[in-house]
Amino acid sequence: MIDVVYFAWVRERIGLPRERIETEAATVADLVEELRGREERYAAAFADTSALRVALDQELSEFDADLAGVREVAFFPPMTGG
Amino acid sequence: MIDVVYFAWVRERIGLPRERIETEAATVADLVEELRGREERYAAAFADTSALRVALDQELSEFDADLAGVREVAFFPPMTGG
Amino acid sequence: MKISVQEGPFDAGAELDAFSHGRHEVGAIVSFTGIVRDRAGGLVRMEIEHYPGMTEKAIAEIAEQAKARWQLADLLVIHRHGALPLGQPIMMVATAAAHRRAAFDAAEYLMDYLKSRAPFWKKEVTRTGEHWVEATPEDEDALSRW
Amino acid sequence: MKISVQEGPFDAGAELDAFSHGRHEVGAIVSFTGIVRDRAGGLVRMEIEHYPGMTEKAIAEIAEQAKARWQLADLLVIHRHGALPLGQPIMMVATAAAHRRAAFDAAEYLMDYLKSRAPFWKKEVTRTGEHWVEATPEDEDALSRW
Repeated sequence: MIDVVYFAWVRERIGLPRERIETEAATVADLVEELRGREERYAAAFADTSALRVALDQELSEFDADLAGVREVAFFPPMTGG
Repeated sequence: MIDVVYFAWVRERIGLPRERIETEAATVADLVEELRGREERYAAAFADTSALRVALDQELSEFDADLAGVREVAFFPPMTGG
Repeated sequence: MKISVQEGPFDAGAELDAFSHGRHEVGAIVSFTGIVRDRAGGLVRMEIEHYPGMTEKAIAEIAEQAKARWQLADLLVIHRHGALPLGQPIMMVATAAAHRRAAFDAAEYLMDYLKSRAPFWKKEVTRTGEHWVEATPEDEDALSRW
Repeated sequence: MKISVQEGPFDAGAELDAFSHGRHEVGAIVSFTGIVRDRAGGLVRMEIEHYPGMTEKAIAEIAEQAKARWQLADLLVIHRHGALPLGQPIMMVATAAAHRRAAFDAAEYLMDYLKSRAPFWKKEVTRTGEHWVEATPEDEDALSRW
């Protein structure tokens, strides 16, 4: 079980801010592949991962990173603070 | 007749902030030469003009500048504002 | 070191005064205030979303790096989230250092990193619609200075 | 554009608030405050001499150049003279621009030029004596950036 959270237009496209997912995915990329296969709104949100950023347990990470031991995965567009 | 004003340690060495001088000096350098010849305190203040700056009618200038038409000459060390 | 991620407004002048008060060891204080601006025309408000938990951690990390690198006597970061009307302060940083160059550089560093590495997202709501502000290549390029 | 050469104190926070108030056209405001610092130890006060008349003209010229070069919406320069105790603000600049880079660069430019081209001289009065602060080669080198 892993918590997956979404922000900004990723959240809007998928239609929810957070969900708990039962997954066997080994890496972030595997998880993205799995989510893409679920429904059209996921496919739309994850169409181009180069436009996305990922954080694992609230630390910026990469799409090829391992999910072992991770409790929270976050997907969002590049930040625009400041 | 020309007004000559002094600031910071130039003022302190010469011992006065401002004086009116009757001079035939054509350039700032000529004026400095004339002042140096007056008294020891002027010689001390103008010993090294590379350590000094000059302004003519309140605009930064150079020691080889012409004094024609100038009403006020100011001598001071490099600025240290800010 | 004060770091605040908050929904409510703040008073930049009062923050600057509190930050500067009683400093005998520093010669230079720099502040930056970011304000909601009408970039395209017709802006009604700005909405700022963030990632509670990660935001505070990311800012603390950026702040610690700036503090160590420029030997800052102190620094301040305030960043708002939620709905902000035109002309309102979005965020503020302040730095205190012995010399002006360190204070300026550290403040610019904080801004560059907050912009691209702290999890905030801005949405502009205009009279004709709404859209997410996009990060620009310049935002990312700014980091290469450091 | 506010330029003030004054003997009395000023409140940097109140100045920043007044400067920032009601701005809808700018996204970025940068301020710098210079504070009397005890560099060597034993400082009693700082005395700042200036050249009345030339000071105002020199600052106005520097300010106009910064305003034009970075298309500033506004700027502020306050510089004190006379005797200033430890910890007191000596001077302040503020800049308002559409983007943060312009606001930062213009503020640094103002500081670099005020330091070496506006006719102010600082004397440090310490418990053991007094001496004029000397300009450093770095002060002059700073101008070559622009």
